[in-house]
Amino acid sequence: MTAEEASREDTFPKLLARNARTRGGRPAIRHKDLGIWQTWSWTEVEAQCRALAVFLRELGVRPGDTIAIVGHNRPRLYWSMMAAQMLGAVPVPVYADSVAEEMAYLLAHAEVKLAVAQDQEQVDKLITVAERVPTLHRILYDEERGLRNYDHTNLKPLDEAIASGLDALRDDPEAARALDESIAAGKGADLAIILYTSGTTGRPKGVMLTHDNVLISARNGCAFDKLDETEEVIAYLPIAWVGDHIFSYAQSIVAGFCVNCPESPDTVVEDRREIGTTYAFAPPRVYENLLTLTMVRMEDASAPKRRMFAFFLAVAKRAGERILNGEPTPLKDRLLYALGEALVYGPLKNRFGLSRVKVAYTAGEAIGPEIFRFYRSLGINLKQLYGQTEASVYVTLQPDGEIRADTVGRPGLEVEVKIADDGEVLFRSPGVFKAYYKDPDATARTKTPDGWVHSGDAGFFDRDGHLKIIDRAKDVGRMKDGSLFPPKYLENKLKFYPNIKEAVAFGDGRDFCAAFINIDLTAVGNWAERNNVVYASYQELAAHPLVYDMIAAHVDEVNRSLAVEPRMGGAQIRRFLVLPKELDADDGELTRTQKVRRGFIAERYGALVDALYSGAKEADLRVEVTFEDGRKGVIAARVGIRDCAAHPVPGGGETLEAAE
Amino acid sequence: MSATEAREPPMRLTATGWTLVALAAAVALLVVASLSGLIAKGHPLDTLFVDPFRQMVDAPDLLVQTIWEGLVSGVLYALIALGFVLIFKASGVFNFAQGIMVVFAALTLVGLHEMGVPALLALVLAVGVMFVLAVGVERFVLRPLVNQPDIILFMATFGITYVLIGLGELVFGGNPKQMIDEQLFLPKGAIELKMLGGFVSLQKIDIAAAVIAAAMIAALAFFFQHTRIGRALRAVADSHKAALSVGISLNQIWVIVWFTAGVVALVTGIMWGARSDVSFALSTIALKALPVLILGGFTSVPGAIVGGLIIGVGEKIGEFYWGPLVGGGIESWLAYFIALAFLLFRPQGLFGEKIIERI
Amino acid sequence: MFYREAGQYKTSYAADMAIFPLLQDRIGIAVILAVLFVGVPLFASEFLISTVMIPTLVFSLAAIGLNVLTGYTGLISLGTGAFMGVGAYACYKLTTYFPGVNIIVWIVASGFFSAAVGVVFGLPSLRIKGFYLAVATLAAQFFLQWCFVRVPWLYNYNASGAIEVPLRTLFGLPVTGPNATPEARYLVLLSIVVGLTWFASNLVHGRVGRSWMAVRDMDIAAELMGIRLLPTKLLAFAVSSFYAGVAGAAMMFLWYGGGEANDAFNINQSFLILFMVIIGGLGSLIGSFFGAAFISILPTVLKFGLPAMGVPLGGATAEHITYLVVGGLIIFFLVVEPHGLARLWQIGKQKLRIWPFPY
Amino acid sequence: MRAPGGDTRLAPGDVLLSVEGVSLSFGGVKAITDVSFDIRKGEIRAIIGPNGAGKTSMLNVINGFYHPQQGRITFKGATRQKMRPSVAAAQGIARTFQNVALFKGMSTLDNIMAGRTLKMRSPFFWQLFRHGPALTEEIAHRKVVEEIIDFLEIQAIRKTPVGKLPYGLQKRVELGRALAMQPDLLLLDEPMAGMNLEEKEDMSRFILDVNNQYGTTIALIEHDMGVVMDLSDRVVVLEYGRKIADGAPDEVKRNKQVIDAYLGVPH
Repeated sequence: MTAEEASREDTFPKLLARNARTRGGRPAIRHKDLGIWQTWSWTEVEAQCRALAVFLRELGVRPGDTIAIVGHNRPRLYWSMMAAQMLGAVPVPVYADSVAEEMAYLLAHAEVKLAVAQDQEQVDKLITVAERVPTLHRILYDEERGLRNYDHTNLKPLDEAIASGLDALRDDPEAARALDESIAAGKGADLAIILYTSGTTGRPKGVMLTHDNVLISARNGCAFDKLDETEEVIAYLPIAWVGDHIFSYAQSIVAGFCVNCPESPDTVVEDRREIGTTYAFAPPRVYENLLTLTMVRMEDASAPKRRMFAFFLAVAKRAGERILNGEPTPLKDRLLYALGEALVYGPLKNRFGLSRVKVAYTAGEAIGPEIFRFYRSLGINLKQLYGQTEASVYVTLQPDGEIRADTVGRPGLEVEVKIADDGEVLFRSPGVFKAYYKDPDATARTKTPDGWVHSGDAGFFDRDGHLKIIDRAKDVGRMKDGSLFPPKYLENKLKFYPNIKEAVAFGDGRDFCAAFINIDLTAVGNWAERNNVVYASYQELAAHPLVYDMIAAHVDEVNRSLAVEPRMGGAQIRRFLVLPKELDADDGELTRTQKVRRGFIAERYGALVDALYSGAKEADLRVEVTFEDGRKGVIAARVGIRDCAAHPVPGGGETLEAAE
Repeated sequence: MSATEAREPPMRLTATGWTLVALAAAVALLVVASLSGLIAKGHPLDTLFVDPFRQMVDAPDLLVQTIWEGLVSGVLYALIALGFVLIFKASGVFNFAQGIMVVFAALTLVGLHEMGVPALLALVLAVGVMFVLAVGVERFVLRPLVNQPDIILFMATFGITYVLIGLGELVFGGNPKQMIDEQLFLPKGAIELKMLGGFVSLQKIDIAAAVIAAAMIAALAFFFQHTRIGRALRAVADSHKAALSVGISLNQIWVIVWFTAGVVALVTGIMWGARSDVSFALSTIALKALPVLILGGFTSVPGAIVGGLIIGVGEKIGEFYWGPLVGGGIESWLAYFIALAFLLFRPQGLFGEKIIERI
Repeated sequence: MFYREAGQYKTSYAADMAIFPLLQDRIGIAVILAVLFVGVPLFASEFLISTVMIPTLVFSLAAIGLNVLTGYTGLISLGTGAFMGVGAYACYKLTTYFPGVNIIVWIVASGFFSAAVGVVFGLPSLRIKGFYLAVATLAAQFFLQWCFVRVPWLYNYNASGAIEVPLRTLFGLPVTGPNATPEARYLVLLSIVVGLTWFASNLVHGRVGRSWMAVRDMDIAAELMGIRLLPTKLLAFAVSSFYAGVAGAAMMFLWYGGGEANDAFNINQSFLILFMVIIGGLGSLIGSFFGAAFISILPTVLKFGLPAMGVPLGGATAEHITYLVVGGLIIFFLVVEPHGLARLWQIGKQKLRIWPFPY
Repeated sequence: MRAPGGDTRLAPGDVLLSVEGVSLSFGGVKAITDVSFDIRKGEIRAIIGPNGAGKTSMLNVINGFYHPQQGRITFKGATRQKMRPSVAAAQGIARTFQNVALFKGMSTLDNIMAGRTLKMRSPFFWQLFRHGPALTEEIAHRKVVEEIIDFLEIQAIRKTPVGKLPYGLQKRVELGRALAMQPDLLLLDEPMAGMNLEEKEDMSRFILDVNNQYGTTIALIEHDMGVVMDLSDRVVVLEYGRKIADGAPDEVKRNKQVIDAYLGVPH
């Protein structure tokens, strides 16, 4: 990227214009709608966005105004973001599944003037929270279904809006000129978007990102993986999440590649297969589920097929990664691998819809080494990155050929990273956010005057300068004996086992570590079938002694691995129990991005925690739950507790010191 | 059977009525025309529509003779149709093999006798073979194919046909055989009746056939009305559950039904074999039973009998009086056209019960 | 296993509704066509071509025809053989009267004649259903068969009563008559079959096919949705008979090269075709080909198989055993896979698509 | 998908269909005896009554499947004593069935496409080639059908053979097939029979949406009184083939005869 290019197209509207000029005919965005992939070229997209912008302008949207965007990934919602940016206004994407309460707070805090909603569901939510958001006076919607009979004084379908915008552009050259001016007026330093982070604690904070922030990070990201206009990505992650904003919006516009919106959330896998994405992103959870599903299915395959499958997976484990990394590999393995590609890997990738993947990323949480290696050994270039909303995603990522399961790679282009004395990771980059919206204190706490940002994560650089994250800095506690207690680290180690869906570790200020376990119904249920364990409900299955035995085995392995790791030996899990219910975002036990809210859980299940440390063999639990249809109910259960042996710790810890 | 049927009685009646009226009118017209000499002798219309009737009037003895012939072959048709109806009622199977079973049964009987088995013992053995056949069919065809679409079962009976032909010829040889009538004490020769200024000759065997057929039908009727199994069979025709409640397994019922049909086939085979000779050429004639079925309805025993007689008489008369006009041999299809004609007015057959279509 | 669906997305309904939406399938078809059009004529022996390929193609055509009627519209017909005959004779007459016109034109055109006849015999389907209709179609079978024998005009008063296929050429090459090479006849036939198959698949995938299947699956619902039953059924009869007719003509002119038509188009032929359709799979075009191939290869297999089993070739016993085996196979197939070979094919394909997963 | 253009002369509230003194019997057995009522354009009209009250027979009479011995039926101003079902369909009467009557051998898509048959005109010749008019027509109607699929939220089962679908979804597909005819009058025969609570709620929502999105007039038979009371504008009650009450839901609910005849009888 040359300097003057940057200065010429320093905002997304300008980049869009460039795309329309230079690659106007190429597909910009597709949407599986009415059974086929409706496609819009860059020229068409620009026309649509301009029209919408003109309409918004007539509505009185002015530079600096905030516009809420609520719904799943839909072309028109992305266009609304662009239209807003064309006017110098600031889009504020909102999680489609956020409940009215969260939405009310967020919209009020962001003082949105206008909201763009996907469908009736979102419109209804907006209407219910409307009186708590004094500034909100207009709602536009994408899908008309069911809204026909609503009072349309403050309500308008997007297609009408765009249509009237098009008319305006056609009839009134003034409108076009005004729009061009406001686009030209945009500068890189202008605010591009406000993304609210679903903080694990407290109210969400609005991260303000400028065009420069997003644009430069996006451009660096593309440069890092040599992404070009031929890529295909599938946009299925929440639009309010920085990942989606970079991968499905910013980078698409920067590199000029095509974004594909799935037909509905439950057809994503199918749609991904149809499109065959070349540039993929997914949180570890997605890859885990995919792998679990694969293994579960193969369990039911015929014996010879199972053996064949296992054999070639072994080959892949042996040779796959070496071949992918271009390391020398014995000819025999290469041949076997080629055969495996035809018989297993190829078809698998096809089923996953990852056949054409050039690079796939996982981030947000640590991914299980086995899972990670599995995908790489199939020849899928899966990599990890470490990022944050505050950094416009990129902090560190793994360069091709330097892939490790347990690290998150080197600092990205133009990114500086350093480790504070307390182990916290700090970074500085062009992508670093401007400030938290209307929250100077928080900003001050997070961002130093000279631009360093406290990531809030604890970690260290290993010998080859790869960053390794162990946990949230504030969560890394100390036990009575003073040894480190990194709960997330433990939980991830546990979650690497397909049978374990979630884990919550305790131990801060205690004598020893203990954990809640959440079994994975798919995996364990299937295991139960094969070992003809009969159960009537999740609760019954979770309480089954055989299940406990199985989990105990997993925990023991974790302990063994902990024993040999630097400064982790003390954190071995001595007691655990299996929760009778699945941790659920609707009960506030998980965040919207499916991270466990440890503190909340600790008090919600206080009785169990006490039991863990009182040495009791079992404990009673009564807890209220929310069912999918919103009804409330109560789960009552007697939960058993197991003890686990600790493994001897060889005197260690050199690695860590060596790195610092 | 058909929706139209159920929901517009008025229309059907009018339609039928009108057609009949039209026919009557046409006939009357022709008669009048010909008598009044409007249509000369030899005029196509005359030869086609008037002359045959004139012949009937002129030579009533021939007419009676023809009708008798018709009745006799009608009885045989009826017997085949009967076996078919039994099976269709109880197992819903369109048993294409019924015709072949007739030949196969006869062939077994004669064949065994040729091998030196005394006639009566051969008869018993033949019955036994039909039982084995019934069991085999139930075990290897019906049981595996239970709950399959009708057409599949139909094709299966087509398969059975092939097997029986192959088996029969393999064991007893393919060449035509003489029925062992006197060994079975079946009468020979004919009775000459002098009537209507002519002679009508009745083959004794034919009379016997009629009598035996009547006897067998009576026996069957008794079997169905007054025996537990018979009632079970009737029940199964209505609903399989009902049958089970009587305490007989479906499989047993199938065996019994196919066995009964087999016995009927044997008797038919004997009668028929006594009139012509025993070979698989008969099987094509056995197809004549099918129009009888449309006429009588697949599920009605009386229908099969009456239908058989109508078809028998109808085609004999047709062949005798009209056949020559078109070069003869019309027996091969006339039966079907007679049946079709009836069908257009009663889609469910003469005795088939009317079904009200529900949705 | 070979399927790589990732990246095969449809951006238009035309693409989404294509008969072969998957690239791999299109490749497969292309290969098959290449083999049939180039590979077979170049490398296959005359024996293979004339005893396997040509019969298979002819039967496929007839089977497709019957499948339209029975598989797609749910109307059982036992008259296919006769409709084939109509085609054969029509073609014979046409080429006798207009020797100048290319024979291929007449082979195809003769389909229209049998279509017309088919419609006439389809009329009863308004009032009668199921096996009643099946038996009704026997009327067509026997009546037409009778005509083939009794109307000498049809076979140009040949003493033999047979069709004598004249020499006809295409681009100077003889394609019919004694000195037409198997290759030539095969290629002509193949082109006709490919063309007609394409038409058939277009029909069944469009409005017409949907109304046929609607009538088949739930005629009342279909009627209440405005699908008029009689026209729909008659169209099915017409199309079906058209294919049968062309098949018949092709059979006479490109395969038999003349002969005693009456045998070729008798009731057994009708049953044989019905059997192909069922073995192949009701309501599946590809199934029609499987069924046809199976039936035309079977005799050859037995011809070489039986001696292997120690049965003297040609002897009567061989013929009887053939009957036995065929009958047995019919039943066996129905028991193993009532939905026919097409279903097996479908399952296999699905397995390949989801490979390595079992489901 | 636009509202059916079928009949512009009638304004909402006008009588769309009226049944006058209709009696129907099958060989002596009386199914319906002298029943009269009317259906107004744009309303949801419920027909309720104990089992065997002749509700389904009534629908069958309305769409010409049964032909009453006495009585007249006036639809969109045209009076007729009896007509063929296909004609009724052509005039804009669509219908779903008590026990789903889908085309089992066909996919969801094809089932709904079949609902468009009446509106498809392209000549047979082009059907042979699946090009030109045939293809354009096919595509045009596919669009309409996709709108319906979208409307009923059955995208995921678009290409599944309906035989494989759970009962609730089958009912939905059947509704879709009826909608594809863009009828002026939609007859629903127990649309929620055998559904669980959730499915019933969905179905009710769809029925209401159909009614106010496309302004389709709906006559429905339903046993679940709750549903009937929520959905319908007016209710007619049959018992043993006779009409015993007719009016707004709550007045019908209060009607003594009805309470004895229907609500009294447990189902």
